[in-house]
Amino acid sequence: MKLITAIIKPFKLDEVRQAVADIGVQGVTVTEVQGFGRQRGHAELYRGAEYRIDFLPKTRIELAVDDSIAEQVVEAICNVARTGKIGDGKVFVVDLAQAVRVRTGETGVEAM
Amino acid sequence: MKLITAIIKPFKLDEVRQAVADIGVQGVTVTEVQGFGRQRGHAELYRGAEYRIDFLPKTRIELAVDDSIAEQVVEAICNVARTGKIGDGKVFVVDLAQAVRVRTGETGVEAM
Amino acid sequence: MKLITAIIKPFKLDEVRQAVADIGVQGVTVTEVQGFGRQRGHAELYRGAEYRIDFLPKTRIELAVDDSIAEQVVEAICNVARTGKIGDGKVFVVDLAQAVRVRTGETGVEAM
Amino acid sequence: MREPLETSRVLTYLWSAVLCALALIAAPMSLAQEASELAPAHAELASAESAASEMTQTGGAAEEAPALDSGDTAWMLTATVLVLFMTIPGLSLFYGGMVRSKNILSVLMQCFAITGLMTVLWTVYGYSLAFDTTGMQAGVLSFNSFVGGLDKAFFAGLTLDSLVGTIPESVFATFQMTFAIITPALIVGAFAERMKFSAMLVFMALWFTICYAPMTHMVWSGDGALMWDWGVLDFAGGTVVHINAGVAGLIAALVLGPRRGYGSLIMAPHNLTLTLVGAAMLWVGWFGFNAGSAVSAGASAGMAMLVTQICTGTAALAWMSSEWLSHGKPSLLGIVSGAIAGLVAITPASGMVGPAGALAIGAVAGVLCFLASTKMKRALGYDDSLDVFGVHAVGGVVGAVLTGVFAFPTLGGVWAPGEGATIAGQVWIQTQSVLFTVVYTGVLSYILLKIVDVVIGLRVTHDQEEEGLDLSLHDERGYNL
Amino acid sequence: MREPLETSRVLTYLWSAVLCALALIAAPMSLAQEASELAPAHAELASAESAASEMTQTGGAAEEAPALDSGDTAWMLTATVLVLFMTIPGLSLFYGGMVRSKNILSVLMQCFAITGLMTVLWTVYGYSLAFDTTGMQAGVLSFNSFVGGLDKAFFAGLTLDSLVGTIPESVFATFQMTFAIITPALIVGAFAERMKFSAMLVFMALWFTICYAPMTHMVWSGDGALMWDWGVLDFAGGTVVHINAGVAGLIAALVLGPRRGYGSLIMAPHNLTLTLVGAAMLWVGWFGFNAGSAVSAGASAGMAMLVTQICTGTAALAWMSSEWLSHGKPSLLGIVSGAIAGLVAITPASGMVGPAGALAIGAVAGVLCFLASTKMKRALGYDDSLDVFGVHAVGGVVGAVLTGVFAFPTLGGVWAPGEGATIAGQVWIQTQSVLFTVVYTGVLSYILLKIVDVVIGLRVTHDQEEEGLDLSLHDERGYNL
Amino acid sequence: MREPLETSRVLTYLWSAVLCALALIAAPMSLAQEASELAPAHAELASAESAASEMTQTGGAAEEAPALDSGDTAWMLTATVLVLFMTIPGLSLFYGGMVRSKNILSVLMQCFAITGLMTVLWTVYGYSLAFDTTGMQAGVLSFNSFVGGLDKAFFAGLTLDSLVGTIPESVFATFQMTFAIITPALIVGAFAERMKFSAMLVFMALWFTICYAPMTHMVWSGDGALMWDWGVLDFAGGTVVHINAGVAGLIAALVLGPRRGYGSLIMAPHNLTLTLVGAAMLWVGWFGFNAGSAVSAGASAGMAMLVTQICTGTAALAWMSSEWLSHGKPSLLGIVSGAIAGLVAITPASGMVGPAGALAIGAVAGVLCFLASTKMKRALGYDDSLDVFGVHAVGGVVGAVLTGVFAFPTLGGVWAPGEGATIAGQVWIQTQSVLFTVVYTGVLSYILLKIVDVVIGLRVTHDQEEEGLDLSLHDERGYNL
Ligand SMILES: Nc1ncnc2c1ncn2[C@@H]1O[C@H](COP(=O)(O)OP(=O)(O)O)[C@@H](O)[C@H]1O
Ligand SMILES: Nc1ncnc2c1ncn2[C@@H]1O[C@H](COP(=O)(O)OP(=O)(O)O)[C@@H](O)[C@H]1O
Ligand SMILES: Nc1ncnc2c1ncn2[C@@H]1O[C@H](COP(=O)(O)OP(=O)(O)O)[C@@H](O)[C@H]1O
Repeated sequence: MKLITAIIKPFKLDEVRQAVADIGVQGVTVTEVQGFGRQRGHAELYRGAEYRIDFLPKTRIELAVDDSIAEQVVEAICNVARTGKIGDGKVFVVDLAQAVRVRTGETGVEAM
Repeated sequence: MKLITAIIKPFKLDEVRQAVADIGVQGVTVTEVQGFGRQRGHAELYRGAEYRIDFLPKTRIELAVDDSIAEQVVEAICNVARTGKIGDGKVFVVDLAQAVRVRTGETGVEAM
Repeated sequence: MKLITAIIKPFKLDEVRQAVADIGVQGVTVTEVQGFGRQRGHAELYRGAEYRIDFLPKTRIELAVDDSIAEQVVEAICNVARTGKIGDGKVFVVDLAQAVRVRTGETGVEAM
Repeated sequence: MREPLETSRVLTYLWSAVLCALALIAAPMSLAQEASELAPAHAELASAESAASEMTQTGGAAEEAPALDSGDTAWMLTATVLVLFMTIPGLSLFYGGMVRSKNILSVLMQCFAITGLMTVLWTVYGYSLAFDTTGMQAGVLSFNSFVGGLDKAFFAGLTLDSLVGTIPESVFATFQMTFAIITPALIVGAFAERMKFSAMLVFMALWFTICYAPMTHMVWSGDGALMWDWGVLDFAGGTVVHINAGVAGLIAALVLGPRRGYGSLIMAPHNLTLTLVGAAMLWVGWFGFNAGSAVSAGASAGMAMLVTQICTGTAALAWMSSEWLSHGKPSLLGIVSGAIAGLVAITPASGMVGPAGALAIGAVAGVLCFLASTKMKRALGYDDSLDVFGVHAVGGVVGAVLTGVFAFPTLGGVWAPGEGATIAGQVWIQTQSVLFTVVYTGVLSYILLKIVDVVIGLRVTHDQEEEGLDLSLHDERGYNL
Repeated sequence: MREPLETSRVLTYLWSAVLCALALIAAPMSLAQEASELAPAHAELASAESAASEMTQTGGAAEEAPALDSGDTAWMLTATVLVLFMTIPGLSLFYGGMVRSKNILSVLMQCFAITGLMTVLWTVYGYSLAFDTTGMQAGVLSFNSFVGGLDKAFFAGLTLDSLVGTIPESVFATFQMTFAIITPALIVGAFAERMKFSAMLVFMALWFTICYAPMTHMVWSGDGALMWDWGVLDFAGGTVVHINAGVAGLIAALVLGPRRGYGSLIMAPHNLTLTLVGAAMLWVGWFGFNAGSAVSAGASAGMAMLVTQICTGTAALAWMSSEWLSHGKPSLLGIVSGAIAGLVAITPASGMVGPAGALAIGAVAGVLCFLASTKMKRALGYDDSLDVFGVHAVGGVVGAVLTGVFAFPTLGGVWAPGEGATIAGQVWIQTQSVLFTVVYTGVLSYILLKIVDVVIGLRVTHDQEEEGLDLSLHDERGYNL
Repeated sequence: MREPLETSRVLTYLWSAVLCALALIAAPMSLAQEASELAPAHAELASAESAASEMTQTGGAAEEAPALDSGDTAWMLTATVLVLFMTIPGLSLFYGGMVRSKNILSVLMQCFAITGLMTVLWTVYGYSLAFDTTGMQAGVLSFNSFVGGLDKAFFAGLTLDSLVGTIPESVFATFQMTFAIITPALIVGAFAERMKFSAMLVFMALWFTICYAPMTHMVWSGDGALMWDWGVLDFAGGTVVHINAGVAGLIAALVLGPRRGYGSLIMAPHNLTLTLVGAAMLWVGWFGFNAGSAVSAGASAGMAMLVTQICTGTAALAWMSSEWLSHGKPSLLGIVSGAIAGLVAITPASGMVGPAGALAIGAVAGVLCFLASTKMKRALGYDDSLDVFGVHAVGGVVGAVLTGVFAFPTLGGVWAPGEGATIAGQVWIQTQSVLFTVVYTGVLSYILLKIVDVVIGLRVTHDQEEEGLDLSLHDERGYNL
C-alpha cells in the first residue's frame, strides 16, 4: 500500500476528491496548510507597517491506496489539480507498512 | 522505528493519549483535519441556499514509536477510539528512517 | 529522496526556513499543530473552573529533499530550532518513494 | 401564537398551587391595616413607578394628569432603546461568548426569539396582566393584587393622548415591554448548550405569563398590589427582574441537569471578546434600565445614573480583587462578571441610595457574587452554565436587602421614608419580598418545567448535544473563518 | 471631491431620459386640481416631515416658527446618533457577517467610505438638492417638484438660530444626513464580494445625486413636491429609502452579474454572530429612524416606537415560522432577516398605524420577504448577495401599500385622513408612488451603472475575486487568529 | 483603594518639580491684567462648560441658578451614556482588534479595569480636584488655579436639588466622570502588549491624580483657573483629553521601549472587524462627547453635532486618499484611523466653528495624522503600538490651534469673540495652552512612569511577552474557536 500526500491549491479540492473517488478511493483526509515555494506571496500594510507574507494557503490531501492504483491516483491528482500556473503543488508517495480501520479492525486493503 | 498516523473522532483524543501514554509513548503531535469517507456529513441552510457539507471534523494523531511497541500502540488506539459507528477512522503505519530530538540531538529511540 | 517532518516551536519557523533555503530547499509545507510531550502546558481559569491545557502550539514543517542533502537538512533544522529548553521538538525522516510536481509532472529530484 | 390560550388554561389550573405558597408569606403582611399605614409613606415616594402606575389608572383624566413633557418623553424614548439594547445585542453576546463555539448561534437565537415572542405576548395580554389595575384598592388583598385583568389586552385604551405621568402611555408600554423581554432572556444562561429550542419557546411563554407578568403587577402596579402595599422598595426590578430570573434559572439548571461531560470536558468560553462587548453593552444600556425607571428626566434619574455607575465600578474592582487574592491573577471574565453583579445589585437601590450606599452595595455584591459563582457553585455541583443564579439571584438579593438600609437619608439615601419607618422595619419588608419572590417563582418555574418536559421534552439528544446545537437544531455553523 | 461637477453634468444630461419615465406616471397624478384637493388632508397631517419641511421655508421668521424645544431637540440629537449607529457599525456588521471571510473587510470598508463620502456630499450640495424649496408651490408641477436648487449648498443660511419645527436646523440637517448615508449603504449588500472599490465610490456619488436627493425632495420637501402633492404617506422612508435602495440593489446585482461559482461553490456566511449583532444594532437604531421621523418627542414619536417594536417582533416570528414549516428547522439568519423585514415594512407606516396594523404588517412582511429572499431568488437565479431586494424592496412595498390601509383610524390607525379620503384611494396613491419609485430609480440606476462600467469598470478581476477583496483591494487580512 | 493616600503624597512631592515647568510658560500669561481683559470675552462665551462650572459655584442658590430643564437633562443623561459607550466597548474594541490575538484580552481588561478604577477615584476625590472652585478668583494665579481642593470629595454637597446650569449636578458629575474614564484609557494603546497589569493600574491612578484632574481644573473650572483665565477655547477636551493622553502615551512608549521583535516580527492587527466596530462606536459615542459638552439640548449642541459629523467624514476621506496616493491602495484601518483623527481634531472646535471650518480641520487632521502615524513614526522608530500620539496628540494639536482660527464668525465660526479679540491673538493663546499641556503632562508622566518602574516594574518578562499577556497575566485565552 501507499500513502499519498498531495499539496494543492485550495479551490481544487472538490475536483480532486471527485477524481480519486472515480478511481475508487472513497476516503481522504484533508488539512489546511501553509505553503512556501517558488510562488510569491503578497504584501500587507497596516498604518505604514508593510509585511511581506511569503506563505500561501494550500490544501494537503492524505490518502492511503492500494499499490495497484497508486500510479493512477497520482496521475489523476496531477491532471485535475494542474492549472499550469506556478504554485500548483506537489504529490509525495511513501510506502505504507500497515493500515487499519478503527471501527472493524480490518487491516490492509480492506481497511480502505 | 515506526511513524504511526491515526485519524480519529475528536472527542476520543484524550482517551487515546492516555492509552498510548500507558504503553510508554510520552509525546504525540495532533492536527485538526477534515475527513471524507463513508460517514455522511450534514446540511447547512442559509436563506434558502442549501449546502451539503461532506467533510467531518477529525483529529490526526502522529506518533513515532519503537518497532517493539508499534503493534501494541496501534491496537491500543483502535480499541480506545472505537465507537462501532461509521467514521471511527484509520490508523496508518510507515517505517521511520530516522528520528531526532531537536533539543539534545539524540537520535533513534532515545529521541522519543 | 526523503520526506522530512520537523515539529518545532512556532517562533522558530522563519529561521528554519532560512536555514534550509541556504542548503537549497526552496519549498516547504507548514502546518499548525498541537504538541503533547514532556513540556508542561498551562492552566486556564474561568469563574472558578480551572482547566489544565496540556497541549502546546507547535509548527510542523514537511519538506521533501534529495537523499544527498537529507542529513545536512536535518542537522540544519536541529541547530537552528534548538533553544535548549524542553519542548524544542523532533525531526522525523521517512523514505520518499516518489515525488511529483503537479504543474509540470516532473518527478523525483526535479520535482523539488 | 397559541400560547395565550394554553397558558391562560394552565394559569387558572396552577393558581391553586401557588396560593398555598402565597398564604405562607402573604398572610402576616397583607393586613389592610399595616398596608394603609405604609401607603402614605409611598404616596410621598418620589419613585417614578409610583407616579407611573398611578397614572395608568387616571391616564385619561386630563385635568388630573400632568401634561406631556417633551424632555421626560425624550429620555424615556432613549431609555427604552437602551433597555432593548441590553438584550439584543448586549445579553446575547455576553452569554454567547461564554459557550463553546458549536453552540454560539443557539444562544443568540434563543435571546432573539424571546425578544420577538415577548413583544407579541406583551402586546396581546402581557401589558394588561401587569398594569391593568381594575378592581384594586389600597391595602385590600384580592385576586387583582396578584395579577391584572385583560382590560388592556392588545393595548386597549391606549391612544395618542393617553399619558403615564408626563409621557405618552405608548412610551411607558414599550419601556415596560423591554423589561418583559430581558427578564426571560436572562434565564437562557442557566440552561445554555442543552435545551431544545421548541421547549425553550413554550417554557418562556408560560413563565412570562405565570411568573413575570404577575410579579410585575404585584410590585409595580400601585395601590392594591400585593408587595406595593407591603411597601417594598424596588426601583428598577431587583425582585421582579433579577431574583425572579435568577431563581428560575437555578431551577432550570437543576431540572435539565448538567451538560454532558460537565466537570470533565473542557468547557472554556469560546470568545471572551464577545462577552466583554456584551457586558459593556449591558453596562451602558443599564442606565436606561435604572435611570429610565424614574420615568422622567430629572433629579431622580440623575441620581440613579450616578449611583449605578459608582456601584458598578466598585463591584467590578471587588470581584477582580477577590479573584486576584484567591487565585493569584485577575481575569477579564472576572472583572466583567463583577460589573454585572454591581449592576444587578444597584437595580432596586438606584433612585433610593446615594453615592456612599452605592460604594457599599457594590463592594458587597462584588465579593458575594464572586463566591456564589465560583466556590459555592463548585461546592454544590449544579451546572448553572453562565451563572444566572450566582450573579442575578445573589446580586438581586444583596441589592434588595441593602436598599432597605441605604435608602435612608441618615445613610446618604435619597428616599423619603414615611412616618416611623425604620431600617429594621424596611429591611424586614425587603426580606419578605425576597422570600416571597423566591418561593413564588421557584415553585411555579419547577412546575412549568416539569409540564413542558412531560409534554414535549426539555433536552436535546446526546448526539445533538455532541454535534452542537447550531448544526443540530438550526442547520447553521457559527464560524467559517 | 470632483464628483459634484461630474455628476451635475451627468445630472442635466440624464434629465431628459428620466422625464419620459416621469410622464408615464406623473401625468395623470400631477393635475394641480387633484393635488390641491389633497393638500388640506396633508395640512392636517401630523407628520413631522410636514412640519419640518414647512419650517425650512419659514425657518428664519421668528414670529411664525415655534420656539426651540429642548425636549424635542434632546430626542432628535439622540435619534440622529441612533441612525448613524445603524450604518456604522450596524449595517456593516449585518452585511459583513454574511460574506466569506476573505471579503469581510471590503464590505466594512464600503459602508464606512460611503459614510464619509455622503457626509461631504450632503454638506456640499445634497441637503440643498433635497430640502431647498425655492420655486415650489402647492399642486404646481415644476422642475423644483423633482429636485431642489443650490441655495442651501454648504448649509448656506443655516445659523445658530435657524429652526426646523422646534429643533435647530443643524440637528434636522444632520438627522437627514444620516438617512442620506444609510440608503446608499444598503445597496452594498447586492454587489458584495465582487465590485471595485473605486467604481463603488463613483457609482454611489452619482446615485446619491440622481436618485437619492431627488427622491427625498419629491416625497418630503413639502408643498409643490411631486409625491408630497400626490398625498403619499411615507413617514420614515419606505419609498425614499428602502424601495429606492432595494431596486437599485437588484439592478446592480443584475448588471454586475453573479459572483464566481455562485450556485456551485459554498458561499455560507462566515460569521453569523456579526450578522446578529448588526441586526440587533439596526433594530435599536431604527427607533431613531422611525420615532425620530416625528421630529419631536411626543405622542407621534411614542406611537411610532411602539408599532415599530410590535411589527419587528411579529415579522421575526413570521419568518422563523415560515422557515420552520418549509425547511423543518428555524435558523438565526432567518429570524434576524425577519426582524429586518419588519423594520423595513413599518418604516413608512410608523406614526400612521396602530398596534393592530403593526401586527398585520409584520406578519405579511415576514412571510413575503421570506418567500422573496429564498424561493423567488432561487427561482429567478439572480445573485443579490445579501438580499437587498428581497428584504428592502419587497418589505418596503408591503409597508408602503399597507400604510394606505392601516393608517385609517377605522383600522386602528392614528392618521387623520382628510375629507373624503378612502382606503382604496389612499392605497392607489401609495401604489402610484411605489411604481414611480421603482421606475425612476430602476431606470436611472441602470444608466449610472452602465456609465461607470464603461468609464472605469465595475468588477474586479477573476484573480482578485479568487484571492478575496480584502487582500487584493486593501492589502489587509480580516483575521489573524 | 490605597492610591488616594499614596498619590496625594506623591502629589505634594512632585509639585515643586512641576512648578518650574509652569513658570516657564505660565508667567508671561498669568498677568491678572491680561486675564481680566479676556474675562469678558469669556462671559459671553456660549460654552456650556462656562455655564457649567459657573453653576457649580452657585449651584445651591435657587434664585440665581436657572431651573432644571428636563430636555437638557434628557440629552445629558444620553450624552453620558454615549461617552461611557466610547470607552467600553468602543475604545476597547478599537484597540483590541489591532493587537495580536494572544494579547486581545489584556487590552480589553486594561480598558475595563481603568473604567472601574476611575469611577471610584472620581467619586473619592477626582471630581473635587477637578471642579472644586474654592479659593479661585478671576485672573488671580494661586495654587487653586492648578487644582481644586477636597471640599467635593465623595460628592460632598451633591444633593437631589443641586444643579449645574439647567441639569442636576449628579448628571454633570457623571458626565465628567466618563471623560475621566476615557482619557487614561486612551493611553493604553501606546504600551499595549507589554505592560504589567498591576503597574498599569498604579500608573493610571497616579496619572489621573497628577495629570488628568489638574488639567481639567486648569481648563474648565472657571474664573481663576489657569488656562481658563488665559481665555483658551477648548470646547470638549482637545488639551485636557487628547493632547494630554497623546503625550503621556508617547512618553510611556519611550519609557517602556518597543515590543520584542518590533520591526522584524509580523505584528499585524489580529481582527480588524473589532477595530472597525470600535471606531464606529467611538464615532457615534463622540456626539455625546462633543454635543454633550454644550451641557444643554440647544443650538450649541446641534451645531457641535453637525460639525463633528462633517469633520469626521472629511478626515476619513483625507486619510484614505493620502494612503491611496502614497501606497496605491486604500485600507480599512486607514479610513477608520482618519475618522478618529477627525473626531479628535474637532473636539476642541465643536461648538465654536461652523461647517466650513469643520471641512478644513478635517482635511488637515486627516493628512497630518496620517503622516504622523506612518512616515514620522517609522522615521523616529518609537513603538507607539496603536498610535496614541500620532492620532490623539497630533490631531489634538491641529484642532486646538485651528479652533483659534475658525471659531471667528468671519470664518464661519459660531463663537462670540470678545472686544479686540484677533485670530493671531487667539491662535497664540491656543498655542500656549498646547505647549503648556505638552510640557506639563510630558514631564510629569515621565516622572510617574519612572517611579512605578522603580517600585514595581513596568514591563512583563520576555517569556510572558512571548506567551502573550492573556495567558501569562490573566490565565485566559481569547479564542477557542
Ligand atoms: N520540497 C518541498 N517539500 C514540501 N513541500 C513543498 C516542497 N516544495 C514545494 N512544496 C509545496 O508545494 C507548493 C507549491 O510549490 P511552488 O514551488 O510554489 O510551485 P510549483 O510546485 O508549481 O513549483 C508550496 O507552496 C509548498 O507547499
Ligand atoms: N483511504 C483513506 N486515506 C486517508 N484517510 C482516509 C481514507 N479513508 C478514510 N479516511 C479517513 O478516515 C475517516 C473515517 O473513514 P470512514 O470511511 O468515514 O469511516 P470508517 O473508517 O469507519 O469506514 C475519514 O473521515 C477520513 O478522514
Ligand atoms: N513520540 C512522538 N511522536 C510524535 N511527536 C512527538 C513525540 N514526542 C514528542 N513529540 C512532539 O515534540 C514536541 C516536543 O516534545 P517534548 O517532549 O515536549 O520536548 P523535547 O522534544 O524537548 O523532549 C511535542 O510537543 C510533540 O509535538
